[in-house]
Amino acid sequence: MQTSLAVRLGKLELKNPILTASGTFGYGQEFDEFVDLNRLGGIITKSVTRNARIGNPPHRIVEVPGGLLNSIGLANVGVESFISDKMPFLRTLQCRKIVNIAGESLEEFAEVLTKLEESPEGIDGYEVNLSCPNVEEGGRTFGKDPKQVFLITQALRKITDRPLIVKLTPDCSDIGQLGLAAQEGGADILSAINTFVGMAIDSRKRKPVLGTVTGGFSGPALKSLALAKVYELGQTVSLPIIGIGGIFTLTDVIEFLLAGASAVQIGTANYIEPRISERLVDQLEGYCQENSIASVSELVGALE
Amino acid sequence: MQTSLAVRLGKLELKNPILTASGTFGYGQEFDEFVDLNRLGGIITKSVTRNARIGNPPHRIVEVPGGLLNSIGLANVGVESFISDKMPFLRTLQCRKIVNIAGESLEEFAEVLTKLEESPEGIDGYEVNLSCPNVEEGGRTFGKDPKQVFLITQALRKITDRPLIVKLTPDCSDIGQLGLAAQEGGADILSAINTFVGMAIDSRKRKPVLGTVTGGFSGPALKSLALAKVYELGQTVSLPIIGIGGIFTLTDVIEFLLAGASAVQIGTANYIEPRISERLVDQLEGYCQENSIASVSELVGALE
Amino acid sequence: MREPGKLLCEAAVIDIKWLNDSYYTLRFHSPEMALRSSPGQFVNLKLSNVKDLLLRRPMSIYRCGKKEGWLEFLLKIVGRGTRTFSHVQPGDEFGLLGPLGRGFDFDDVNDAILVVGGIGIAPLVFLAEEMHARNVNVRFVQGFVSQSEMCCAEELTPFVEELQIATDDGSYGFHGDVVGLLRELIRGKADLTGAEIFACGPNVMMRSLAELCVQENMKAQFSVEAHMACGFGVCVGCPVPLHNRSGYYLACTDGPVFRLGDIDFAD
Amino acid sequence: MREPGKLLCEAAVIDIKWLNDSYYTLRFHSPEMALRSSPGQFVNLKLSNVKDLLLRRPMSIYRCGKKEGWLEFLLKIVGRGTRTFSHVQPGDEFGLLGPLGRGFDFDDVNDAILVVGGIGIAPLVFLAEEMHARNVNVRFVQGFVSQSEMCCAEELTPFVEELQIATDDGSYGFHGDVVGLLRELIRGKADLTGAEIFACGPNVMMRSLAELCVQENMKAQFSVEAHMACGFGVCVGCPVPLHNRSGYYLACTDGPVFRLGDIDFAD
Ligand SMILES: Cc1cc2nc3c(=O)[nH]c(=O)nc-3n(C[C@H](O)[C@H](O)[C@H](O)COP(=O)(O)OP(=O)(O)OC[C@H]3O[C@@H](n4cnc5c(N)ncnc54)[C@H](O)[C@@H]3O)c2cc1C
Ligand SMILES: Cc1cc2nc3c(=O)[nH]c(=O)nc-3n(C[C@H](O)[C@H](O)[C@H](O)COP(=O)(O)OP(=O)(O)OC[C@H]3O[C@@H](n4cnc5c(N)ncnc54)[C@H](O)[C@@H]3O)c2cc1C
Ligand SMILES: Cc1cc2nc3c(=O)[nH]c(=O)nc-3n(C[C@H](O)[C@H](O)[C@H](O)COP(=O)(O)O)c2cc1C
Ligand SMILES: Cc1cc2nc3c(=O)[nH]c(=O)nc-3n(C[C@H](O)[C@H](O)[C@H](O)COP(=O)(O)O)c2cc1C
Ligand code: FES
Ligand code: FES
Repeated sequence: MQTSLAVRLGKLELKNPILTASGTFGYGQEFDEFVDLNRLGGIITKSVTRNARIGNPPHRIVEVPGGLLNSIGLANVGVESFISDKMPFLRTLQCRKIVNIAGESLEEFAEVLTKLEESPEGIDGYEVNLSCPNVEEGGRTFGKDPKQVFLITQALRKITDRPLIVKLTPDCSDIGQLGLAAQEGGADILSAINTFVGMAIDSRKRKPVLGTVTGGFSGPALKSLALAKVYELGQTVSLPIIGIGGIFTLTDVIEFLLAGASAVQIGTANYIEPRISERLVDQLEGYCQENSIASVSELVGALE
Repeated sequence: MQTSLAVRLGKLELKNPILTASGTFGYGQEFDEFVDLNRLGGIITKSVTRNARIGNPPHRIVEVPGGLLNSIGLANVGVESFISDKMPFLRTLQCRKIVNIAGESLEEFAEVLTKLEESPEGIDGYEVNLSCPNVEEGGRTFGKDPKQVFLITQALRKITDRPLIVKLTPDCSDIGQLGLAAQEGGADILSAINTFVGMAIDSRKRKPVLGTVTGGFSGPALKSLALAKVYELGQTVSLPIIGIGGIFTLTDVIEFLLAGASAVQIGTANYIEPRISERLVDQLEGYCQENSIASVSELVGALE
Repeated sequence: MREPGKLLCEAAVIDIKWLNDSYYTLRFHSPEMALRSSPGQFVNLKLSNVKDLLLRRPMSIYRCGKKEGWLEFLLKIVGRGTRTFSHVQPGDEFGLLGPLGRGFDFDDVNDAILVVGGIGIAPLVFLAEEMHARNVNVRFVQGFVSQSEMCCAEELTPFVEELQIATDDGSYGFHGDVVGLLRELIRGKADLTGAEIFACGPNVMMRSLAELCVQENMKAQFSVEAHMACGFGVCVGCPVPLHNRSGYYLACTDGPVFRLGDIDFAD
Repeated sequence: MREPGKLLCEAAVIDIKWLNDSYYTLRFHSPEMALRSSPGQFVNLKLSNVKDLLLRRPMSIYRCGKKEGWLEFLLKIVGRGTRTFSHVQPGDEFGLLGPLGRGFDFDDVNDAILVVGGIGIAPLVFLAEEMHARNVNVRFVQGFVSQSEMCCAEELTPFVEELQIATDDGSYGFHGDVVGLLRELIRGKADLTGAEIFACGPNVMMRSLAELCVQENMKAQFSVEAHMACGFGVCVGCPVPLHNRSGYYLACTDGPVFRLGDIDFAD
């Protein structure tokens, strides 16, 4: 039977609900040899900041039970190089290109967004990283405070008419309040979740493994925590939600849709199975056909 | 060489830092056939409430990547049966017996504690469960609010002179603030952490697996998240800390000590390896001997 | 029933056999555990050195060679654990915790009808054997989805008076479900309605069986399943609703075998 | 060096051999990967169907049968992954992603001294073989903790002019570390100080080797390690400090081989 994988998240239409998560898919080009990028619902870029950032000292990665910790520190080329060096490739793609932006102050967020808005076509929306656990001054503090979330969203809303996705941190008392703040600030979509703060210790050396002591936890064990956050958001806000956290299989994707996500992002899994995003598109299509689901959007929030 | 496993947490002295976590060790007696209970640093009982509670509807348990979710709902016999039926056995033990108390209101906490204080000897301290994620009215809301944490701790402090441990929830924006509130309220010790909220979905039935939709995540993957919380608390408060979360091995124990915990609690691991608590005491002793550590307390907070 | 204490030990697989595409048996050398086991009890299994299965998996005791010192389980592949367990080789070590729970009570039973659906057969083969040894009259009624799932007839024949089989798709024996078959069998037979029912199977089968027993005024015992974390009464994670829904039994220590009328199967 | 594109594929283990208590080799059938590989590159390995190892493990290409179509890795058991990998059987499938990274550059080299410590030998056996095939003069200096760790002498002899061994405990060859041995060897020999160094080993060895090369004014290339998540430049997780610490290279795409002076070994 015919089935449609298309989903609509407010003003953002996706040909299917499979996106790739910021920081795990580079600027797209790195996966060009593994994946037919045009088959994806969309690509979310590595976080872009005002200036290039060299990132945190080593180690930045360590595997821990159930996932991994990272402490990249938003290492990236900066918005100008992004526009000149990375956008040309992205512009050749037919899938949605979402630029993830980050900063250490409201001004930095606004400046990055303004620069991107001035650049030629090729951007289908923005994701605002209000939740990076690895940058002390920035995301970490803003992202947990509903008032800050509201103010930043409001400021950015004034700068762009393109779809504005606010990415929320799970390290908070009440993700519903953060979601409401973003909604009131004018966000079109929420994405949840970024990583939880975690820590690994080398007991022989008696030292933290990561150069920054703590880092962000991602991977398989994040799934059940993320599902709870997505579900809670769905009970609180009216905006569409993009679910993120520990997605590795088709079943994981369907669970997030059922929990209330209109689309999902694949993160850590891309490192281990570089072809996984495209494979999940195929599998989701097969699943809908086998189960006579005319439109994948029927699954969204379809928990009994 | 001679080594001492004894640790002192304010007024609570333990012959070794291995405790068993509330809800995972029953009232001690259930493990009598597996473990020489007197070898443990201490036992923390299942949470005790004013009245008996039948608990949540099934399912209450589901395995998820990296751990398990539970939604027990504080099922327990109630404080009076606890005193008449469970205390007599506990009283026969030489290890520390810590009673974990829970409630849906400040009054309930206070009443439970008062009843316990009136009972004959045999209690070495209390752990206040301000963090149960499975009881809507109770712990869930209090536990996240520093003001409530302060008020409850203060009220309970007036009722008892015995060591008062406040158990903190990780589902918060800033565990340091919660710890400070408990410290100001008069707590002797902090324990961290209880479970994170998680959710599992049966994608075939399109239903949440747990009867209460969400539950508490515990098990191996909790470790790195818990280490970060213990470390953060250690940077903020001056009270001794008991570390909890995903401890299965000697290395896990040592990591928590290094991160700043003066003692640890073994939780989920007891279900799978009922002898693990005693085995960890043995292994810790062997480790200290091999590494010429005169007192295990040298390890506490000994991160470079 | 009797609880002579549980064991926590390691034991090596001595045999693995496939009964059909998804059912297989694992046999362990574990003399002490075998001696202590009675029908309806279960053992909590853990594959040693496998880290990605966290909880032990509860498995009913399927057969038990008390003299020879072995214990056998019948598993059906349904998920991660039962799949991983199916890849083991003779010699591989498991952790065993058991025997756990309260089994079937047949001290005063003369006539028994054992009713099973699918993998529910696991605990009832041991029961049939022990009943036979104590001169109980055993009739056995099995239900399967289809002929390809059928198993255990050979193991059962020495112990049972009568063995009847239903398949949902009619590919073998009675066409329909096992409760339908039972209904046919006992219709108007006073000697049979005087028998006691011992059953294990999916919840929907147990519910309709319970209704039949109430109608026919037959006594019955059911072995039920619940999600478990510990298996020995500590986690309080395995509630089985009381008949009046005023509270819960624990499947692992009050059960897994319950009497008709004590518990509620609804939903 | 050259990057003719990476492959993502499955390959079966065709041989596993133990060289000592903790070193073993895994050989895979993977003709296409073998063809594309050059010395100093690595492959990211994942044991298919094993869920409790999350990340792929980077392993240098140890030997490579381009004609026969095999690829071999030399592993040392240090943690969960290398232990789990050591239990595989011929026929078991791995996921391979590679060849990754930039290898050694010896296009204009006539005389080379290869210096390794412990498991650092892994990438340099392939290098010795390829250098020999291109008529480079190869001297090989190995350091081990003790005689019991020694390995690969047999594999190396066809390709090297000279093979010298140091052990930390003096149980074989030169008593001391490998850099000490190298210092002895080159002392006053102008032909040797004209050679280029190619090295892999623990950080402390690399640091002291780097100092020696600066003193003696020798060129050198180092294969370094870093914690990696992806291995192909995406996670930005594998920083290697620039010589002046003003920023970082990525070990996986800028390296793992770097030239003396480009990076900083301090800490
Ligand atoms: C007392 C008792 C006796 C049993 N005897 C047998 C037997 O003899 N043979 C047999 O094949 N099976 C038996 N089971 C069922 C068996 O334990 C489950 O099939 C098994 O735990 C599921 O394991 P899995 O890893 O294959 O599936 P999972 O991947 O863990 O889950 C698959 C399904 O199993 C169920 N499940 C999930 N978590 C649990 C849990 N914690 N406890 C129980 N079920 C769960 C769910 O319905 C889920 O859909 C018994 C269960 C109980 C409680
Ligand atoms: C380019 C490259 C080439 C390598 N070549 C070889 C080789 O040929 N033979 C060989 O035996 N080893 C090689 N290694 C090292 C090998 O990848 C590590 O030993 C392995 O990842 C550790 O795996 P484990 O699961 O056994 O240990 P783990 O239990 O994961 O960790 C043990 C130790 O490994 C290190 N480690 C932890 N996480 C990582 C990570 N993400 N990446 C790298 N190291 C980590 C830490 O120092 C830790 O103490 C290479 C590493 C790199 C980066
Ligand atoms: C190495 C790494 C780098 C990341 N970098 C970013 C980033 O730059 N911006 C961002 O918003 N999220 C970043 N994330 C978070 C992911 O986008 C995602 O929210 C998180 O990893 C959870 O999903 P997962 O469990 O599928 O990986 C990063 C995650 C990892 C593992
Ligand atoms: C089934 C179950 C029941 C629990 N019941 C309680 C409880 O009654 N009171 C309490 O304070 N904590 C309770 N906990 C939380 C544990 O004490 C512990 O904080 C948590 O499980 C994390 O540790 P772990 O990862 O070692 O299990 C329970 C945990 C589980 C898994
Ligand atoms: S399984 Fe833990 S109480 Fe029954
Ligand atoms: S390992 Fe991911 S960028 Fe190097």
